[in-house]
Amino acid sequence: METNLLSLIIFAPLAGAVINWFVGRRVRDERFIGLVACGSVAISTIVAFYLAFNSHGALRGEAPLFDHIWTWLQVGTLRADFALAMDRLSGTYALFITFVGFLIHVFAVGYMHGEAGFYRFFAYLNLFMFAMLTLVLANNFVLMFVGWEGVGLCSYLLIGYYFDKKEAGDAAKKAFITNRIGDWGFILGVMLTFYVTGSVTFIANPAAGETAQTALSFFTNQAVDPFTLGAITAGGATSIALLLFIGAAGKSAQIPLYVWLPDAMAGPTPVSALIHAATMVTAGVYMIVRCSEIFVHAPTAMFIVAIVGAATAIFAATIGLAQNDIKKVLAYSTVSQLGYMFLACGVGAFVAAIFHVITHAFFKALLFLGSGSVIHGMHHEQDMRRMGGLKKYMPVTFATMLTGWLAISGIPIFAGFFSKDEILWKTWSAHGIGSANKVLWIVGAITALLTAIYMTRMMVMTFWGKERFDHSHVHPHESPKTMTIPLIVLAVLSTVGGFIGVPYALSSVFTDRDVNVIEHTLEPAIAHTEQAEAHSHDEIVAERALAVGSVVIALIGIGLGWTIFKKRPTLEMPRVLENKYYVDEIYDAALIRPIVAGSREGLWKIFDIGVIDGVLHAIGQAVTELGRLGRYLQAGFVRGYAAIILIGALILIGLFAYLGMRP
Amino acid sequence: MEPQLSWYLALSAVLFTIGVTGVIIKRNVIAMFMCIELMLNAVNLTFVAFASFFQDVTGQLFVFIVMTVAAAEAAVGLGIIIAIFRNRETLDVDEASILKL
Amino acid sequence: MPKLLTILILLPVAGAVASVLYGIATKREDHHKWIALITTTATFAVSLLLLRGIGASGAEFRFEENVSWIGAIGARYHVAVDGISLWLVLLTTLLMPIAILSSWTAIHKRQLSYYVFLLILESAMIGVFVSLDLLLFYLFFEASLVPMFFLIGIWGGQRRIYAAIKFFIYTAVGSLLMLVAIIALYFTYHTFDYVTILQAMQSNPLTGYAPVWLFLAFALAFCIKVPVFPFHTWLPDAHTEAPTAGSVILAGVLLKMGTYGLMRFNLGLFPEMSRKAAPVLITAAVIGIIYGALVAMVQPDVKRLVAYSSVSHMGFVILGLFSFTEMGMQGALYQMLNHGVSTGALFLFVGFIYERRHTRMISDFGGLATPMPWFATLFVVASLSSIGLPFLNGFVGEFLILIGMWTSTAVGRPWVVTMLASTGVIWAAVYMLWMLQRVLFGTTTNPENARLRDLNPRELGLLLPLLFLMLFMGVYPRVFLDRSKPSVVVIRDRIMQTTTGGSYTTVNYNSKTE
Amino acid sequence: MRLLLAQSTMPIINWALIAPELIVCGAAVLVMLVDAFVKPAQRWITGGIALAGLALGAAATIWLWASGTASYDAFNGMIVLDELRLGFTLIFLLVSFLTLLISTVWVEGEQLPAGEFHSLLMFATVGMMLMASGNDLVIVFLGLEILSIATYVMAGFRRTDVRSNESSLKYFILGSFSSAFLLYGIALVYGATSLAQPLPGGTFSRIIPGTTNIAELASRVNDAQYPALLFAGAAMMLVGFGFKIATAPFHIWTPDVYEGAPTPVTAFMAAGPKAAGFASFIRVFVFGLPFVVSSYSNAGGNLHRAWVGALIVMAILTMTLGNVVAIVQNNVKRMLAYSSIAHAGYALVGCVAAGATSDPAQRNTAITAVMFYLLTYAVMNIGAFAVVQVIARSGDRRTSVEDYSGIGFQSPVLAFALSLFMLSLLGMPLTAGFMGKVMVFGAAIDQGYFALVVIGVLNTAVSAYYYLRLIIVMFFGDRTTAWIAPPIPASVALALVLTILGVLYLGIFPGRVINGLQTRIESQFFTQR
Amino acid sequence: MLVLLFILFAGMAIGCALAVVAQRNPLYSAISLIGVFISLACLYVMLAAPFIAAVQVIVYAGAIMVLVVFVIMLLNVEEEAHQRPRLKFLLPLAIGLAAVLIAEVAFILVSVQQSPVTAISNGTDVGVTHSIGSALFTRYLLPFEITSILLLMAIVGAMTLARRSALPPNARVVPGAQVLPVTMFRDTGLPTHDDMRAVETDSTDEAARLLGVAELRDQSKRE
Repeated sequence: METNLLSLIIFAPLAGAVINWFVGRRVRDERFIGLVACGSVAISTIVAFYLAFNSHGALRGEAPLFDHIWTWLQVGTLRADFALAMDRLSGTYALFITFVGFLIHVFAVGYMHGEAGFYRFFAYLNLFMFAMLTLVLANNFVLMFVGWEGVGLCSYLLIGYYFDKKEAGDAAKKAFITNRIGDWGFILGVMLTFYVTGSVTFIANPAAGETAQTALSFFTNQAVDPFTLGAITAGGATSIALLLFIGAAGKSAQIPLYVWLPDAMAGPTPVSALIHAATMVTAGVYMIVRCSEIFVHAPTAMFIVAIVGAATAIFAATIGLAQNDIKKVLAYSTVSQLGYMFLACGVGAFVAAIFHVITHAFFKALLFLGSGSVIHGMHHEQDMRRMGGLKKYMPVTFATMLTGWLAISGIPIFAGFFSKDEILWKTWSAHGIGSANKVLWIVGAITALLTAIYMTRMMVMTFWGKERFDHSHVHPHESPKTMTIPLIVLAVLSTVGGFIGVPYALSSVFTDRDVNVIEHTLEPAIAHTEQAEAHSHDEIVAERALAVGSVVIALIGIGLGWTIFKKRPTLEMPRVLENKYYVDEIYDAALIRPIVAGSREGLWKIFDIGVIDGVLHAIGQAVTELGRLGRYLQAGFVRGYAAIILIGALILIGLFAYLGMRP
Repeated sequence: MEPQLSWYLALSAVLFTIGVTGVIIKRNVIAMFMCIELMLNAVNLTFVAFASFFQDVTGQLFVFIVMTVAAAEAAVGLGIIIAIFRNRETLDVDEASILKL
Repeated sequence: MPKLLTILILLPVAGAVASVLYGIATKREDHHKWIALITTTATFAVSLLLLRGIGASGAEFRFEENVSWIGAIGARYHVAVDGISLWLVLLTTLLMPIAILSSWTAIHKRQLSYYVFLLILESAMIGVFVSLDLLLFYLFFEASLVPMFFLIGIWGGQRRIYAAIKFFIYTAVGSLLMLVAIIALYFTYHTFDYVTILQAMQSNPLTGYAPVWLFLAFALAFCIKVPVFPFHTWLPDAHTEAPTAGSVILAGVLLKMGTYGLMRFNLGLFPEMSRKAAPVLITAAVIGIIYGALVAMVQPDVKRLVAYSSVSHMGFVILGLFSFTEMGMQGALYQMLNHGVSTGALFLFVGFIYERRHTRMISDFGGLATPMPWFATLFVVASLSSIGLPFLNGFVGEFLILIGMWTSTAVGRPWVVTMLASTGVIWAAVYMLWMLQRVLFGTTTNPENARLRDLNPRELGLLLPLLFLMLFMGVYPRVFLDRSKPSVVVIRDRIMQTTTGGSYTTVNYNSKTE
Repeated sequence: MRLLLAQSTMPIINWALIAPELIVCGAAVLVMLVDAFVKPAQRWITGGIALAGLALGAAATIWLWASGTASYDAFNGMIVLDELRLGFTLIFLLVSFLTLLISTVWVEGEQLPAGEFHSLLMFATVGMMLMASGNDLVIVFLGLEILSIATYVMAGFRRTDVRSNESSLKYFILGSFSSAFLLYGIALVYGATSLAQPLPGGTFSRIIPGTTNIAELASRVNDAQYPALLFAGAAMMLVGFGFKIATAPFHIWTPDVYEGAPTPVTAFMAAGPKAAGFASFIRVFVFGLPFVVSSYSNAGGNLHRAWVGALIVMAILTMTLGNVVAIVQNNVKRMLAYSSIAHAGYALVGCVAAGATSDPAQRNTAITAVMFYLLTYAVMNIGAFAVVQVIARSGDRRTSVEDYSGIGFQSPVLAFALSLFMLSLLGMPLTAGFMGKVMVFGAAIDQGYFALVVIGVLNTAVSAYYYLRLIIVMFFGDRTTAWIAPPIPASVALALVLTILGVLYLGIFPGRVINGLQTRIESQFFTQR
Repeated sequence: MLVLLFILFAGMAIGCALAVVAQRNPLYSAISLIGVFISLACLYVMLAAPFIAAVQVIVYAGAIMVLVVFVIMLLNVEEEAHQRPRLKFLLPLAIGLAAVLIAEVAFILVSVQQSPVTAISNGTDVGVTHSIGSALFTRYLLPFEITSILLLMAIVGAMTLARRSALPPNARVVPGAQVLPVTMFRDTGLPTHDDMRAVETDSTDEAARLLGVAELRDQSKRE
């Protein structure tokens, strides 16, 4: 069904950005700018909710909503429109993006108070909302790529917001280039998809006269690729899936492209909350789920996704253990949680992935904002070793972050518990990949343990213990309302948000109705792996057991963290962890330096100047030398000239005579 | 027997060659000039020889014209020689070699 | 407008003559830029009339003028535009006023001759794009060398003489061989007329080794002009040493002569040879893309960096041309325009800071964003369009080229080519952002940089059209693509329909790459 | 028998046919007379008379062209009337006209005898015209000698200048040396082309004497009595003409003589005598020793193959040597001398085409191409030398390249004019040189000499270096020493205007001229009287 | 009989020709050249060309050679003996080339020899004055007239070149540009020709002396 309100969702923030950029820079009035920014996002939020939940909304009705704005590219057989589609998946996504985004905007108004580049910041932030929503609502790969690159650009701009700080600039550059590597894979995936399916559209829009067969629906009746390595280069679904996964890995900070995310913390904290925790980094997950139709036909790709996800999860968690910068801890925790989501995708639990995305958006945004509040109160101090005992100074922040902590650690009734538990269970119960799923489950479980530990460490170092900062300079204080209110809202959400996805196994304890809302919402939009959703008895038992197990794990983690760090908050952590396994250094030494040096010395100096120009100059020299030789014919002596003429004459006569004598 | 045509041709060829050689090895301008005259005379011999063997007047007329040309060349050539001698006080052609390379 | 094209060609010349007369009459030096500006703007206005004539239908030539020029050797004055040349003409006429505005204050000495040369150059460039008579084309093609030679040599940088000679001789060598080929074609078909030759070729095609040599001669000339790796070394020198306007026009228009020539003459006249040569040229293009980017990355001189980036971008154009798919060739044409706009703009930015600081070394800059915010912003935008960010022009061209290449049948493993070529997009981000980082961001270390003034209205004004185009071409390319489609399709079909050789049917979907 | 002889060969006198020669000759004599009787102050009158004479001559030529349709000859086949002659005659007249324009003021400035100079120039013109119009080797030889002797004197005209002396000395010695070769060649051809007819029933055979008439020559090539002599003679004539048109290795005199001679004379020598050499070369070889159809076994075929082959080699050598050596020159006149060698090579490419073809139409096209090329070369070359002369000042003092440094914007007229001529010599489009090259190379390609043409264009690329060098020196650098812009005399200015317009006209709208020069010599051999 | 005469005169001609080349003193060369002319005249007589023979003696030996000898006397040149030998390689080269030339000519003459033998019918009147005259004024009228132009022009040229002070006395001579290459002035402190003062002289040597660059000029002559 065609509705032009959809475009309002994306264009409202764009308008906000434009207004802030051109008008805001003139009227340097924070209230105006803040109003424009938050207002525009608020509009899209309202519209999003309306379109989602009205009588035949995207999340209630069966038919997705379409908005065909204009035909963008139409060359040969390629047709890529500027067309939006809001089905259940993108609808869900749009909802929490707009909502969380709105909250973070509000928070930022307080946080960025008094900044010189206030207007710039909010222009970028609105622009980001535009790009993100475009990414989500796009109805074809190419437009999705527009948003995909757009969010990359915005994160580049926002990370580099303090452009006069070198590390900010470096981080921004690093983020953009790393994302570019991912985008390379993504765009290639798109091309291969087009090559194979002849279309780049997601959902056929009858109104725009599109054929029923789209890039996704093309696969529904294709055979599933074999579960072999050979499938990777076969140019089929597996190849597509892997190429797309490269893109996802870049955007969602998976091994080996995760390195940009921790550095991205150089940006202002709201940015970290919005872009690098809640929304942009989950775009990879969204894309995979959007293309689930392709992925389920590519078991090899799925397996690789799962492995990478699990590896990232545990890898980042270990690093997170040892960080002292409060934002770095959260950053690595984000990477780790993203790993979880990819693990979920990898084992075919797409719904669980989305579920975790949402809950994660809530509590991680909460944690980031809380840390922002802390940093704000500590006069931009980020090192936890110089904090401690803050709970009496900023009670609201403490209370809200407490919920976030419990949520991420996986304590029941908190949002994190359900989603994480779902993922672990789906991993455990996944089949088709031999016994590897058990290994994956163990990895996930250990990650959960580590998560609990380092989050506890963070909380302890920040809020408990004795105050390690000197009171002469630092006067901790609670943040203003604009900041605390979003915190509270998010705290509530991360407390109750989990109940949209209570699995049958747990809900059946109390009621017989299946209350797994999210699953029912997303079912139609997601491709199905073959295992059916049969709530057989022993499965339910197993799931419950696992749930209990994960609770135990969480509790153990918290306990460990408490016992270890309560007494010695500033405990020295292993150096290798503190230095993030020296990954950056390795990249630098193994890739960047060789390439740069090779290009400068080898390609430019030696080949370009040396060889190519050398050859040219050699030719020129040769001609000139020839000239030098030639001019020595001209010795200046008449007799010599006569002799030369005579020689020429003799040669001519000889030639002619020879030819003449020939019979 | 009588002298054949080819004898005369051979003789003129020899004279021509001697003239050519002279032009190359003589250093005195006037001497070179005389060698050129020698070459012209060799050619004249060829003409006359052909003319008389063909009983044709053309060749002899050619000789006639060649002589005129030789005279003209002599006049101009000697004029040039005198002019250059005024500036250089020498007739050595090898001295006249500032225009080179 | 019957004589529109002739007017277009002669208008700048008229301006030049007027300028000379004015200079002789009054010894004033400082009014010529006005004359030049008015003339070029008028030319642009006139050239806009071309748009009316060319809709999205039909590939035939419009605004055709075909009169005998040299009866003795059957050379004709045959000019016309189709969907391909239309945009290149417009690009030329658009860039000229901008170039003149860019040298408004930069050029102090010998303004008269400077602007006269610019105007003559414009005529030559327009002539190249509209002439359909081979001899006429060659005439304009070569004639465009001379003014550029003077522009580089007189108003250029330190190594200007070396650059000028290199530019001239390098390009002349190639085009002279093309002249031989043109004459050979003349004695084969007894006409210089492109259209007539095309028709004649249908009935009696070239045989034996003739097409090979002719193709090579044409290709060499154009590949040097483009330039295709490894003929590119004249370009960094010429671009770097030329005055800003010169660089803008070099990058914006002169390079397009090469790609235009390849498209119009090599692909048009020798379809089968083009197919045979495609693998070679595609290889060269891919090498050029990566090589140019890598070398650009390590340039200490901003202008050189942009110059090498041109090598990389033109590689994309060649790639698209020789993919022999509609997408690829449309993308190639589009990329020509994009490159003209984006790289032209980049050279303008370099010119601005050079005018202020009289250096182009990256190391001399840093933190320019603080003193000159507008400059920084627009510079970033231009760089992003050159990187190929979606919704800016660069993306459309590169995406079409790459997807065209992947679906191409010109080479055995198109996907390998595409994968390699598309790394160029990554490299572009690397060198551009690195450069921006070092020039714009960070703290202003050098006190001289701290005092720099931001763009003045003139500079903003001459940038705006380009920036607008970057955005517009990015979000609504149909305006351009629809008009060029028929002409491109004609050329493509001629290549594909020639039966001999491997099977060149269009891509069959649902089939997987080998 | 004697009577028979007398009657059979009554002179066929047709003054109209040699009207141009007569007019120019008369003008020359008139110049001398006037010069003898006017006061030194009014010497310029002689220049005026000379110009008028040349103009009249041109008028007569055009009249001949308009009146005479078919090509026919007079004076017992001594003089021929065809487009080849007329076209070249016009070129010669143009060259002399321009040379006069640039030299009259110069002569006065150098305090040289104007009358003698002008009359000599006129006589030289007559010589050139005879070389083009002669249909008999004797006329060709005489014309060549008149031209040579006149130019010997003109080269040494600045008697007090040692360079002038030396150049005229070298020119004289080498010139007469090579013309001796030419003469020997003529003699051998004369002997060789005799025919032996066996007498009825006798051991002896009656002999038809040899000929020097080019048309008869062509008819006898195949069954000459002494083919060997014919070959040797042809070779030696090739030496003689090669010397005149300065093809390697007979170019050796050119640089020295051109450098030493007074600049206007150099301009004349580079344009006129070269063209004359080509005229008589085409006359003698292309029409005298033509491509004899279906005769590749016997003498005619062999001979044709021999001289065409030799010509190809000479063309390549000439182009390459001229261009390559010109690169390393530092004296502008010398540089232009080498460039003139190179251009002779380009023109030879056209001659190769003219000689190689058997089809009269194609041959005519090729000959026209050569004529057109020489015309363009004459125009741009004289223009260039005019500028050089103005810049060199009295006594040819400033002729080294560094003398031109940075004068570009200090005397813009001269500099831009010179640049235009340089670009034209280089063969850039829109200039005469380009069209000339297109014509000759086209003719060669038509005959399938691709390699030759490719070498030609590569040479053009090489030549770009030294032509551009002058432009670079003038414009791209700044002058260190002081520069006083030299005055441009009115006549020289006129010459410059004419040449510039000519270069542009021939470069942009050459069609008319090409059609005008188009030769229509249909017959394989000439009609014999 | 005729053969003997031929051998005699041919021998004389070749001998004198060799002498022309071999003699160091141009005067002797001139004398021996006259010898060549006379022996050629005799051969002409043998070839039944009496008129040409006469003209040969009168014009060549008489007029031209006298002019040459006159010039030699006028310029009283020193013998080559006093001059430093130079370009020695030219002598063997020339002789070698001469050998080649002879060889080629012989090669050609062989073929002439092979051609059908032909008779000389004596008693022909081709060579006599009458026939030459009639031919000269009928068939060869035009060349004959042209020779007059040639001679006229030769007179003009010779006069122009040779007359001593055709210009107003003491022509203006600027040695910097005339004799001495500019490069020679670079290393010396002397002014280059651009701004060199002009001097009034007869000959360049004198000019060089006046300007104090005589020794430089001698160097340039020596090298």
